[in-house]
Amino acid sequence: MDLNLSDEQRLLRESVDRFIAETYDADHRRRSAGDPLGFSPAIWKQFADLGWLALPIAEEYGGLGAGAVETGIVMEAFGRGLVSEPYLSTVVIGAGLIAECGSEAQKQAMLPKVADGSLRLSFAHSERAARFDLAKVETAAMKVADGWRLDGHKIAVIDGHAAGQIIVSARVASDDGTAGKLSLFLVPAGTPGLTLRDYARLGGGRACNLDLANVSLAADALLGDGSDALPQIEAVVDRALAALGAEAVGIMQIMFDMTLEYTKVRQQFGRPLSANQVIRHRLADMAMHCDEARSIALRAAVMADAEPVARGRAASGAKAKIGKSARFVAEQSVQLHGAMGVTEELDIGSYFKRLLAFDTLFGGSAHHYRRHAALGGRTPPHA
Amino acid sequence: MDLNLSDEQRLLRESVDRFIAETYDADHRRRSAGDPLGFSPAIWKQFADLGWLALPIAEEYGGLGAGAVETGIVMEAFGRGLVSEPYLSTVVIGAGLIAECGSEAQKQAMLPKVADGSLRLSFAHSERAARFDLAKVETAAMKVADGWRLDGHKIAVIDGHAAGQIIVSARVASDDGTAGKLSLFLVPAGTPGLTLRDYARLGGGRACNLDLANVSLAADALLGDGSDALPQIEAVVDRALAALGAEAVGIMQIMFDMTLEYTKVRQQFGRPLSANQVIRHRLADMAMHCDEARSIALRAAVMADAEPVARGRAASGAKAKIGKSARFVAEQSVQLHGAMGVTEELDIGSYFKRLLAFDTLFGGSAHHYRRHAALGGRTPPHA
Amino acid sequence: MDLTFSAEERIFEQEVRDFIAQNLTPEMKRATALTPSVFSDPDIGMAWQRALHRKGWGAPGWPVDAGGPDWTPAQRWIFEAECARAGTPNVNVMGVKMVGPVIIGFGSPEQKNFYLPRILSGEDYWCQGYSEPGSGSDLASLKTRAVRDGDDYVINGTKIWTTHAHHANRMFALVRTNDTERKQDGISFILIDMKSPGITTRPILTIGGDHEVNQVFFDDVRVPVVNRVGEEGKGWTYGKYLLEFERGAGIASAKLRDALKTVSDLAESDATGRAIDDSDIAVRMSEIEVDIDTLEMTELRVLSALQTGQNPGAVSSLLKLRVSEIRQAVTRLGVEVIGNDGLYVEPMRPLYRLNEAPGIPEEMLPIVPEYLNGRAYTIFGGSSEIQRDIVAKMVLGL
Amino acid sequence: MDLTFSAEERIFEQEVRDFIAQNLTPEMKRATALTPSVFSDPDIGMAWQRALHRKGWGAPGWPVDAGGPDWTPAQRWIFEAECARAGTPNVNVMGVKMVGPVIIGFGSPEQKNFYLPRILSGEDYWCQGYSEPGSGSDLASLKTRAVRDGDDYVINGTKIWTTHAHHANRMFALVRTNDTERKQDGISFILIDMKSPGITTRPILTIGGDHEVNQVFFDDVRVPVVNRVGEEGKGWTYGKYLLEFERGAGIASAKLRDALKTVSDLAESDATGRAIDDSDIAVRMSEIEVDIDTLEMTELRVLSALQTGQNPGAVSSLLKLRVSEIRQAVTRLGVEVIGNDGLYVEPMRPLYRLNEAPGIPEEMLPIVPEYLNGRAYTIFGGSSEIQRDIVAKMVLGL
Repeated sequence: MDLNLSDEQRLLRESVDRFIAETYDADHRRRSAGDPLGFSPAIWKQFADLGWLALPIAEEYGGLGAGAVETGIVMEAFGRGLVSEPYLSTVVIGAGLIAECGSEAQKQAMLPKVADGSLRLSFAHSERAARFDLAKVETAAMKVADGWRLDGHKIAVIDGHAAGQIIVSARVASDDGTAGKLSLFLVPAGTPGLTLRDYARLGGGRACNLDLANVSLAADALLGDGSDALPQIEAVVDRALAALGAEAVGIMQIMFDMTLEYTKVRQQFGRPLSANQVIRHRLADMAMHCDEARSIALRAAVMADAEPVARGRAASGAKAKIGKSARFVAEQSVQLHGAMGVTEELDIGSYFKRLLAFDTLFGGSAHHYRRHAALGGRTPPHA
Repeated sequence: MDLNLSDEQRLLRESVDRFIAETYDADHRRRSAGDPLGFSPAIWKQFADLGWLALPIAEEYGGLGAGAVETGIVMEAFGRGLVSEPYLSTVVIGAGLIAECGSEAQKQAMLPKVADGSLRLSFAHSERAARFDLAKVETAAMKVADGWRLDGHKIAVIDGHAAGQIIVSARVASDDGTAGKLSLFLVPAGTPGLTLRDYARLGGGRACNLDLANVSLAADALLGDGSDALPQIEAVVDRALAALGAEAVGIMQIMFDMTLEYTKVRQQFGRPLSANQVIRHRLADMAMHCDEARSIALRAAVMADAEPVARGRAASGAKAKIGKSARFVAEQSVQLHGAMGVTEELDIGSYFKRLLAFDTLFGGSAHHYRRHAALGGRTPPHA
Repeated sequence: MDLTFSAEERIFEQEVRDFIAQNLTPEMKRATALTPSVFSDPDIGMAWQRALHRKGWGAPGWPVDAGGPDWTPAQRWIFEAECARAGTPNVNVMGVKMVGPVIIGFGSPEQKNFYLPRILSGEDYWCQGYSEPGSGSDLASLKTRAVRDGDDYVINGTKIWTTHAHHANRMFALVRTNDTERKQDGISFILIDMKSPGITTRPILTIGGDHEVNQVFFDDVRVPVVNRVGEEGKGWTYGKYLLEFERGAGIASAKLRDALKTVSDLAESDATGRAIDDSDIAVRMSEIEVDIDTLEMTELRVLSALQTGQNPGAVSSLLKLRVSEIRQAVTRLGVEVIGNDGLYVEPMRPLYRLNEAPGIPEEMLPIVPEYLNGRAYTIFGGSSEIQRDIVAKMVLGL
Repeated sequence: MDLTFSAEERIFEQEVRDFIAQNLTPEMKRATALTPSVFSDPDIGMAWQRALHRKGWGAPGWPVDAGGPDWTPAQRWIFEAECARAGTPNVNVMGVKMVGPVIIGFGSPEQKNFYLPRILSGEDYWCQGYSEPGSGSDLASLKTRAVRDGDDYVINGTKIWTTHAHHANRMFALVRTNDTERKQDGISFILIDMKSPGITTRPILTIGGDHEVNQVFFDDVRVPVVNRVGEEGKGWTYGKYLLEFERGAGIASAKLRDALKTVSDLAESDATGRAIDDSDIAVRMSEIEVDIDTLEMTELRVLSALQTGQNPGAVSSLLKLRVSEIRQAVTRLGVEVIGNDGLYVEPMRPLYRLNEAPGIPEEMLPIVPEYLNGRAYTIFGGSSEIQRDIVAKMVLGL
């Protein structure tokens, strides 16, 4: 039992903290907000050089073989910097899906490229009618003579515009007409029939809606052997939840720090805001929420490779709890910044939007408390 | 559109307020807490003399033909006095069920006796496995040659020990073995096979568990014509919810008043508690909750005779909302009274328990918000 | 005691409905629905003001001799409720509900004759110059200074959070005309032509991406002394009167019900994958609906008291707090209802004039900006913290 | 970074389990489960203390030379977790965890030799004399006075909220020995034999109907001066030391998990009509479980820091607040789980010695009293309001 950082983890933290502090200031964010790409390829290259893109990839594929705790260290700092580079999409989710589902050849072909920064990935899974039900996919894949044909609509495809390969989930039509297995397909950017509608994403970065109309793919576009991919998707999304939780912790902490400082400096009625007992207690509660979020995010990371029920409960528990805590810290940070908090003039507004996006991604607190209960055998999953 | 009290209503309020102020002091409560009867027959007689037992009973049966607003006026004052006389059981629920379901002969026989104080009633409906589902009844009624036979177990029968007649709900076994209709039976106190296990009730008064083992009843024990009584039970329970809401408002208001006064008087660290901004804001919130509870309780009363969906949504909305508000006011009243609040030495503890019992009766906030949603067509009732 | 309206009131209700049916165009309705702010753009809002004025309903709260329609409290209720249900635009409240009553109460005959008709007709569009950078909820600390020079005041300083200053041709402002021991005593209430030389306006984008508020700078701006309302140094009193004028006239439940219906309709649509089938969302919808029912009953209790000439008392002071909280709850539920589509950001404004179809169903567009902008409900006009201080002091006597 | 224990620690864990299996009788377990209070009655608690003492585990937190078992932080964690899981009685914390450390830190050699073995063996049962009527969270305002008379102090005054004063043979108390400018400076820490003439005890029933606390009156009670711990006028310092001693050693998550399991078992039983099938109850169960997971992680973070000699820092100061809130949430959920059966009041105590079967399933009996008594969690030992004041000042530097 030891929750102290190892020496390597401490070094990683110092390195990423330093990089973020030096690179991601408000000026950088303002520049990249207007950028149609939404992130900087030069910085992506630096990530590669610093080894961060290789972190969770197995050593045999050019990675460093690190785990969710290390990903969390990186993501927490990324939260503080409001980093918009497609790290989660590419390294945590994309590479994660390939590692979980891919054939040996696919892993060999792609994972080293992720690690060296030459391949970015995106996961196209959500559909409007599915809300946050990972099993609900209507996009259809049909086996054809020379490969596959995909048809369907995806929404909220994070970083889709920046990806060399988009991993698209689809139901493989079964011979007897029943709903088929959930499978994953590698769809190269620019494939005919693939239409991206790109947009600015709440809280920074970009996302897109994706139409697949008669998209033809080669036979080896299927990721893995064609067995149902839902368990692997759940495993990877659980790791994404842990990573997002760490990112949220970074944001919460900096919002709290900024708010604490602001209430000490800002004068009203002849004394600092922080002289008000109501505000002092609110800040105490915010500090508590930040600390709780830190604990439960760490738990999700430490449990990221546990058996599916324990892993899923830890991940959903963390998403749900951090969602609640983040909402409190974010809303109170804006509230205590007063009118300036509800403008685009201060960073606090940017952080606020990023936490709102966090709460939305993969479903909010209610959804994940329900999953936590269902995985614990307490209620039917549909309730 | 007029929510002002009429002159008659104002007079009623003054009369019941005065009576409560003069009769129900802490001494009275301490005496009656040790009393195995749990209420005073002499006071019951006074209720009759003052006309309160006749209030909602139709004029043709010796009543005054008043409505839920008048009942609410009485119940609010009763809440302030922590009245333990079986008013809700007898006048609101018991007489209500007879008025809704009874034959002309049954109404003639019983309602005047309720109005003159010579008959007290109780409703035995809840069963342990049913929780708060009004439709879930396993107690069985079998038609036999000379009448009926009842078997089953009831819990939380409010004021059962004080009733001349207990109205027992049961399923009438149908000939084809399917679950039969829900019916109501009049079971006189002391009927062989009827066992009462009497106990002190949380927050004052008494209740009992009730075993029916081979209880034989005459043919005219069936209330009404044997059609399914669920709609009538729901109507009467909705009126009970409105009445309970008014009672809760009375309790919340007095708890708030006592707490406001206490925080002004009680000194800590050299100044009154009420000098603390956190406590001032808490009191402001308590005041708001009291006022909101008052509004929504009034709405349930005004809607008590509306069509079933509107009536049910108003009643469940009020129960749910007042449940939340009452919990806040009750818990904060105890909190702000400090250590003395968590003893049996102050009235605040007695009021606290009564509000806890209020929250339990007929189901808590979650149950009633769900019913509100379901009646609005929003979710299946079982969700 | 009952909740139904009288026969006369029902006739009036029908008149309001007929008026709305004849005057509310589909464009106005759509523009209102697609405005993620409580303030309609002037092209929409003032078109509606002109229609109201033609009917004689340009200023429901004003006395008859100033051009008001002489409605009972119940009539005002019915009017507001029907407008909310139909989704009519908001008019220039800074004119009709704010500066208008102050001019009526304290203005000179010349001011009344000049300004009031122009408010009614929609010829003038007003903004409010109260807050300053650094003043926050401590309004009396304001520093914008008006120095007497002959028949003019010369104004220097800056105002902030000035809603629609970029649309307005007039501003009413609180300015410091004297340094007094009690800060409140040196403040005057002044009417400013926004075209005066020396006024510049800087836009401030809200967190939801809307241009609604501004910072306004005054650089040796000359305003005739006759543009001062009432006495010099009494501006604080007039400002407070304005708040009291609004008191008891608050009818927020109808708008909230309409806002909740928008969210509820979305939740029941396939566009959100029928979010309503999520029991959490269904139950929270009920929670908010009951909160609105509660608010409505409180408003009706106040209205009943007003109808019979009683003082509604403390209860109305508690309403602002709840109204802002319920508004925020509605907007928050909206965000959860639209799920992943809430990640979509539409930077263009106004939303009702987009050149191409957006990436999400149109009716979802205002949802996230409304939530974001709505964080201001508990800040502007005296933060909720200040409101609770006031309730403790004024209502509870602490 | 991992959550698993080492091989040695797992061997220790097994030793604890074996010990519990051999020494925790079914009667002790049942009595503990049926005690709606955090304090076990002495007949149960002291039987367990004696068993622990036989094993050398009578005072886990004490140094070895005082009779402690010399455990690492991880071993203490494992011990507390296993005890919570098994449902062992609580021992006399006022002895083992409160006065014991003060005597160890500041007592005379004679005091150590006399008192410490009697605490370990369970021969002495202690109560704490801190609060007074009117003092509340402002402890330093205490008025009970000890006046020097030869070799004795003569004590007059009264203490309140004295847990188990009716069971205890000894009390440690803060008394005023001097009137000083700074109230804290005139306070001394004194050990009182409860059989001394002049002491009377008045029971105070808690809101849940339990006799747990008392008011204790002192009427010319003579206490030898040698019973004072440390210096005269330094009592406040020793009292604060006691709080710091406890800091970082808090292991509450295991007990909370056990308490939640009790509620969860009830919710899954037919006795509650399977309350767990109510989605609201299932989800709230998960919310609380995650809160406990969170707390456990925080405790383990503190433990990890302590293991490597680091200062856990601010984090432990936040724990009391959350622990008391989570406890209250568990007891509240319990009340909702048992539904209508929560209306049943059982006035007799102790619940594990009822003469006849109660009207509701036995395991439900403590549920409502636990909720009621549990309102004190946010009051006793410094109210949550005071705790937040302290966090703001000490942790946030405000």
